[in-house]
Amino acid sequence: MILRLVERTAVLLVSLAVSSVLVFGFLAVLPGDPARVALGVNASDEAVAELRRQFGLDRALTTQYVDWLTGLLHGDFGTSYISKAEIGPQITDRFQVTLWLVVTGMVIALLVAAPAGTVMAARHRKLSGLALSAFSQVGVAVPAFLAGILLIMLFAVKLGWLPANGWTPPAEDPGMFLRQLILPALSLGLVQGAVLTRYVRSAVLDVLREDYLRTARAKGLRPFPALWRHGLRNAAVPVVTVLGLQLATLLIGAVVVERVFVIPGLGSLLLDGVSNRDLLLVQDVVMVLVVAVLVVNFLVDLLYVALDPRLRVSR
Amino acid sequence: MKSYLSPVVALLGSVTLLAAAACSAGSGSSSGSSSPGADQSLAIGLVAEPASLDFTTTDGAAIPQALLGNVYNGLVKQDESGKIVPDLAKSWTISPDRKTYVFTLVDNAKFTNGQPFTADDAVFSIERVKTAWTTSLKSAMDVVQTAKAVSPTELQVTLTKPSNDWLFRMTTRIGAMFSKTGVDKLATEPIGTGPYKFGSWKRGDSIVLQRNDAYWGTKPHFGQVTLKYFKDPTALNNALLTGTINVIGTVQAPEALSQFTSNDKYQVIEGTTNGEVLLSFNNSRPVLSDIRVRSAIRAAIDHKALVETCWAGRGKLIGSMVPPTDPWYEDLTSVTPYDLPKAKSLLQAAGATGKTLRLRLPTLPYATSCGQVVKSQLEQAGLKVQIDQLEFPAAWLTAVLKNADYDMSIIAHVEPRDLGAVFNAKYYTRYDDPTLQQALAAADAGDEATQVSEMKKAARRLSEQAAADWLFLIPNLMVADKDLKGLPKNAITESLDLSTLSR
Amino acid sequence: MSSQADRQTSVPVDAVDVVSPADAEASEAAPAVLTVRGLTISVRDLELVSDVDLSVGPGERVGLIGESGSGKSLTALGILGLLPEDVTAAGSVRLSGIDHDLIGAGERRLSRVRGNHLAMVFQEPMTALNPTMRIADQVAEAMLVHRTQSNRRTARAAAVELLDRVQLTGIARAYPHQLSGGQRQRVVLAIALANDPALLICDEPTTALDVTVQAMVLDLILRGVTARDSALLFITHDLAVVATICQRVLVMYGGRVVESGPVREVFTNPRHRYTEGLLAASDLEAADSGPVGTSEPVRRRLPTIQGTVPAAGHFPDGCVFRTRCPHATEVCAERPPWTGDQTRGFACHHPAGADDV
Amino acid sequence: MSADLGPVGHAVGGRRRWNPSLLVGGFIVALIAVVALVSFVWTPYDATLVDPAGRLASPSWTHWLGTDKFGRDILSQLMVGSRTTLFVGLVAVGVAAVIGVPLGIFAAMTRRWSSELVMRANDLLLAFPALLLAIMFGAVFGASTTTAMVAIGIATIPSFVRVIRSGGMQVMRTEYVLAARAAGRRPFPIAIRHVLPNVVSLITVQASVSFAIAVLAEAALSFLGYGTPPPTPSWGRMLQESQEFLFSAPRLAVFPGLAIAVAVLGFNLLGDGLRDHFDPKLEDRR
Amino acid sequence: MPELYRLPRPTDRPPAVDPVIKVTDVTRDYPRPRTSLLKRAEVVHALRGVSLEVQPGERFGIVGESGCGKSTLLRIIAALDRPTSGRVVVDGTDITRLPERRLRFLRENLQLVFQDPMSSLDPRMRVRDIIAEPLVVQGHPASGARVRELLDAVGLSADAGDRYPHQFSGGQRQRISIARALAPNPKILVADEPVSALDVSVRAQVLNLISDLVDELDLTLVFVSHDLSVVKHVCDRVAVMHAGEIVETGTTGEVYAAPRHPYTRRLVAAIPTIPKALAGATPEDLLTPPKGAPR
Repeated sequence: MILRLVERTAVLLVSLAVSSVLVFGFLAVLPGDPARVALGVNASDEAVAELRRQFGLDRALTTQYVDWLTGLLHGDFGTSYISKAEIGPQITDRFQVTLWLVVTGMVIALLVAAPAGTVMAARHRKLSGLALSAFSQVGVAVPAFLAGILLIMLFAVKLGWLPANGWTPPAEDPGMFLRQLILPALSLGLVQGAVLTRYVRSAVLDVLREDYLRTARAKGLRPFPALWRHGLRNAAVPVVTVLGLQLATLLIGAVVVERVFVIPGLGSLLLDGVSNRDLLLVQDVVMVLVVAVLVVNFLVDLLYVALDPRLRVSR
Repeated sequence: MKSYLSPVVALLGSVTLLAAAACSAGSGSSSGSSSPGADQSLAIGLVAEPASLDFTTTDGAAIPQALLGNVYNGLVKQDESGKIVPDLAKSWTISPDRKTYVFTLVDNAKFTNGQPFTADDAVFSIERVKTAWTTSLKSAMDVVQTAKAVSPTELQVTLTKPSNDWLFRMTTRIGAMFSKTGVDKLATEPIGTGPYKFGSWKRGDSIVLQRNDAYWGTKPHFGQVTLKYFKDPTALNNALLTGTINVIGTVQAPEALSQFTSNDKYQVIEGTTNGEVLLSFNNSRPVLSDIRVRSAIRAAIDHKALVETCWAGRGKLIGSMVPPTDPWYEDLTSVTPYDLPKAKSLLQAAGATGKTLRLRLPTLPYATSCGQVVKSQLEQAGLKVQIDQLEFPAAWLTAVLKNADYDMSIIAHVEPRDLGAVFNAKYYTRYDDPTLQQALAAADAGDEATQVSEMKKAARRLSEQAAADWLFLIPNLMVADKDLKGLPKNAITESLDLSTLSR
Repeated sequence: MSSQADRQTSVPVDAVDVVSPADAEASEAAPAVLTVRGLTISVRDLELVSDVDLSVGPGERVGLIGESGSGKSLTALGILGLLPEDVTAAGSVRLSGIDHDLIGAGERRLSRVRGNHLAMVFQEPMTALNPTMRIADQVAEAMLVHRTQSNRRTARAAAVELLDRVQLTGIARAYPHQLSGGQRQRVVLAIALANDPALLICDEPTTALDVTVQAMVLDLILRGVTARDSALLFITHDLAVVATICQRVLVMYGGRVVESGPVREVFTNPRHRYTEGLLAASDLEAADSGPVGTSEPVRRRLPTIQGTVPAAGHFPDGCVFRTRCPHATEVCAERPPWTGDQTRGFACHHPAGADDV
Repeated sequence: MSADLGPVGHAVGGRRRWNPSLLVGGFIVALIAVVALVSFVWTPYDATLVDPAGRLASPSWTHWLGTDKFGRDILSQLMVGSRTTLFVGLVAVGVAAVIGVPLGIFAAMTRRWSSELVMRANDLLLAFPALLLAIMFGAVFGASTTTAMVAIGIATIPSFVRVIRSGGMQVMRTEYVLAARAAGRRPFPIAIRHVLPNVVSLITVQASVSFAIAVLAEAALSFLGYGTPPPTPSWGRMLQESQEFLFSAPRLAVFPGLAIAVAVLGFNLLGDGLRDHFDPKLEDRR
Repeated sequence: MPELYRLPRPTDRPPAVDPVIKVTDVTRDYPRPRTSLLKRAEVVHALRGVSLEVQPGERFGIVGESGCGKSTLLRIIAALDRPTSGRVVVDGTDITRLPERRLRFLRENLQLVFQDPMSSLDPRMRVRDIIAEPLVVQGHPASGARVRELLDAVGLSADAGDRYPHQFSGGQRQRISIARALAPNPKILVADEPVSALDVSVRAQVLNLISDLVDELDLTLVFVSHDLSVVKHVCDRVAVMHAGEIVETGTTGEVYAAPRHPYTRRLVAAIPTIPKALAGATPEDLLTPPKGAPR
């Protein structure tokens, strides 16, 4: 158990180190000079060189890398080349926003998927199961932003129940926060829920075929209690994997929904950074995303152990 | 050399200009209620968010749009008709040799850090352009030889040579007045003398401006104005429809206007801007160095159909690089009217039929739209057009603007009075024309009448030489709550003046 | 054969094992614990088990033998009402003390019977237990479901005791993966016996186990049912195991019962040609009676049944064995009638022993 | 001694039924392919021809699905757009399969650190989701359908590697591989002759599902402006361009939206159908 | 039983009584995944010093229960796994340290038949390709005639070559496996639980087939099984394995009739048979080995 933790942590650390090199290296080849973008194209070469010196872009790549990484380790994300603002607080703000959105979306997805997928599996040959199945297929096929646009048209523009877009931090105005959260979280949650439903279905189907479920039935448990008591935890293992992957993908994937709902999340920060060639900002955001994904994977890994006692001790 | 405006700025500004909502109404024309609504607030939806708040080191039109005229004042400003009118300078005189300007300053202006505004601050601000500014715009100040404070309310500026353009440039951000003691944190805490003071900035979302209760002029109606930024035009429309904002500073999806025109809760305002949408040519390319080819392209484009298709028919057709708000405006659309047979024969004569031209478009809505129409129309005349898209700003700036690696492009040049800046041999148009340069030089140095006549000459020359094709002038399209007053019809300056707005 | 005849005379160690005709009649007279009549199991239009009759008396141990595809496991699942989806059962399955037919009964009523009056041990011990639940909890659950223990604590105590009874001590808090196959099968047995069922059905409970472990599990099964006076229906393909543990045996082939009778009688004097062939093919000893160390090839040849077992549902009509039977004639295209009675009979047109007599 | 052959269809996989998912999915995918092929030789109109006079026409006999704001025929655009959709899927799946399948098989066949290394690198790649890679690639190489799809393809590699590896490991545990080794087969021929053919079904399923994901990703990227540039017709861009007409001409969004949904549905159904078709677990058991 | 045509062999078996397989003190350890940071990784001793000799033409049985190491031993003999220590000499050549490319003689002379009729044949290959595979690999001409001949030898009709494995029953598949093993004309046939997964009625057929082929082709047979009665039926000599060690070796008759090692005694006692049962043996009797010293 402890060994696994240590081993996983080691893997996490190595992965982080490698990905930091990858991210830095990739962005080092990004064409477009941030100094020139900031100054304009007709700026003199001396001015550009001076700005490059100020940004520290004239130093050797390894020095830049080491400085960047040292900064990150101390929680110092540096100062944006373009806006001259500290990057750290921006990322913290944006990350919170995205996290709210993504986590709420995933909770909705799970609330949709767990019962729907289970029913689909348990009744996979019956009409109700097939109908749900068809419904989820359609859900999977709808791009999230399209779902968002449709939700806005219906609930915001036509019915006027909820705001069409915008974001208010929860601390500022909890009521507004919730009202503004509902539609974007729904459009993420419904689409991801449809995807997740299919995984829940196949996980439950697999469990339904397991011998131990037959043992449970032979004990006298009725089908649903048998599935509930014996199937769910076992079905959770593959579902948790998918959940982790989805969570990771959504951290950046939410950018589309962020765009539709004008939410200042991490994804839009990245897009802004890219189009402004705000190299350091892009580097930081990408790194934060990668770290987040790796940490999610790490947690998922630990969750397996909680779910599956077979992983706790090696025989 | 002449101190022409940096075209880069113009280009960067093009996105933002579409967002420019208001222009100065002039100091004399105070509008709206004189009893400020203490707690009233207003939210304006705009498109491009500033990358920083410091326009002395960062390019882009979004910063002056938000701050100039609101947080910062200049000595002079432009009114809606394009006339230069007083701001922090109550009046000014020009010496007969047109080289020395003496400004009389207001005596009751104060910076938001509490310091009074004096001629020393003006000198500091003017000299700081030369020393501390890093953007290429600073060259507009090169013509200044000295600036000195004659008294706390009297400023004297001496130029190295006569220049009509200098005073005009003083209406732009170059002329913004800073406090000697308040320039440490320009990027995050701007300090000026304007009717509003900087409140807060939620990056990626909005900028909040608070009424400056110590303002020296007429105090604005709204206690707080929020500038909210929307990347997506549809989201911007939805925000107004659902009451999140009160004004759409610029309509980016003109086709969607119908939902507001048909609704009596809203007013739609349509006027003009400085934004000439150019189908620019690389005049140094073999095919395009032939005037017959350039004229053929102009003749092959049905401008009326084009603006109908790509900007919902809104936008004025202009035949040269002058918007109607400039004193030397003339309608030159008849110089090369739409004439497909003529275009074909011109291309035949030049031997250019079947040639392929690269149309490199920035990733901007109007460019994407118009590009497809241009391609289709030119191909009917016998040219082949290959479209590729370059990410705006970074990729497009490097490839097209800096390296002139293109045949044709489409971009809105939104700087005021940018004719000379855009059409010269060094710029991406690679347009080398001594005749034009002569006319421009004469216009800058002469008196007002000379300036007008020489500029007219220059504009006609450009049109006849087909140095580019002017697709249309971007309209100033705004939508606002019905009861909102003080919205400008035209948007021809860099700033979005919020002080005139009221309910 | 002669050696077997000799052994018949030896005195049985366990009196329970001796089934005289009188005993058989007696158990027939008493109301049977399980009565299956005309059980037919089919998937869509394919009949996998046809018209099976079978009954198990109180405390009786009945074996059901057959090779793969014979339908023996389906028969067990059919009795329990745990057939896979798409597989349907018809006929009648009655359990003494239950006032309704198990076939066609709803889940609610069936679940009251399962694990309570009727329990089952499956073939594959490695997968029969929930990998994420502690052993004792899985045993205790069987009692909690039927409320034979009032609360979790007493149920767990009872579970520990049950586990002791199958010689598993100190593993109550273990997870299944920590146990060997034999240990797991004993856990499954403990679950099955938790509520003292009237009938225990074992479906190939020792097939996946090593022979030494098999001996132990068989012993525990036998002790378990004897102590509770439960009836046992033991399903296997292993003739020797059936012979060791059961009193009566039914031979299945192609989804039908082809022969039934007391173990000794069927195994010493098979009537159906299939039973005969099966016994011959599995009797390695008999073929091995030559002197030790001889390398005479004949010594190693076994009597065989020709051909292969057809796929389930693809047996011929008439006599299901006729395609492999050396004695088959045209008359075998008709389904052979059942000869004999409920406890001793066969279905064959050309029974073995008929010529000998 | 003799042993005659038993009836055909004895064991698992003897005969496989066509399931409805496979039929419907296959039909949709085939339809898209046919439409794409037809569009090379015939469309009702030139899909990129701008006709200002005929803009925003409602569906009629001349324009079955109407025209867009440029007066371009929507049906023609949809037809040509199907090419983009197929191109998108083929590039993304192609990249992922060409790299992922050999890596997966390699990881399945080697047991030492090299396999471990592949899997760790694979996990690391998971940290770069498709959209992130596409944005990064778009920034470096310029936004185009190809760069976006290569990015999506690369992001899809891990799922291929994982699936193929686990399938490959199952094959490696079989006794026929042991028999082949005992006969003297070397690793590479074993990979080609035994492992690859036995994971083909997994590859097909994964490809089909990845195809659907790629189509969705292209739509999302087009929405963000990192997808297919004009004037190449693409369903994603049609949808993006239709936004300002949501109130005045919703059909402009409906048709490409439907096309995307149907295509994704088709590929997903095909994937599901193939999985059921190949999965022995779903075969009826006795 | 049809005649099986034998390929001419370059060198025939030497007349000397050198063992054809000689296993000397072979051990095989597998490292377990570490369970603790402090303790060193545990090691599973799958084989602990196994030695045995198989004489040419002999039928040698290895019997043991699951996990006793018999499959590991077999793989090591077939050079599909490497011992941790010890030596394996096959046909006079030490194979323990030979690289794969120098094992050609072993691949030609030693062939395997496996337990699982489902997994032992590649489902994507036609039967004729399966049977021809060893020939192709070893560069022999894989003629259709040879395949037909092999099919005939194992009692399958010639048209079976065109079909796929799933179209056959378990017993038939085992015949195909045997045909494949015989293809390169090996001297040694190693059978790993070849009948454990078969129905009783089919088991007899396959056992007969193996027996006949071994006699007819003059093969050395190594037969691994958990079932002592089957081994006793097929083999002359048997080694009993338990926990990675050989606990007893002897002729099958001796070991079966008079087991000496306590484990063997337990094993023999636990085997249920019909005669024992009819004689009244209960499961309890199966658990209790006869007391007293071996005769």
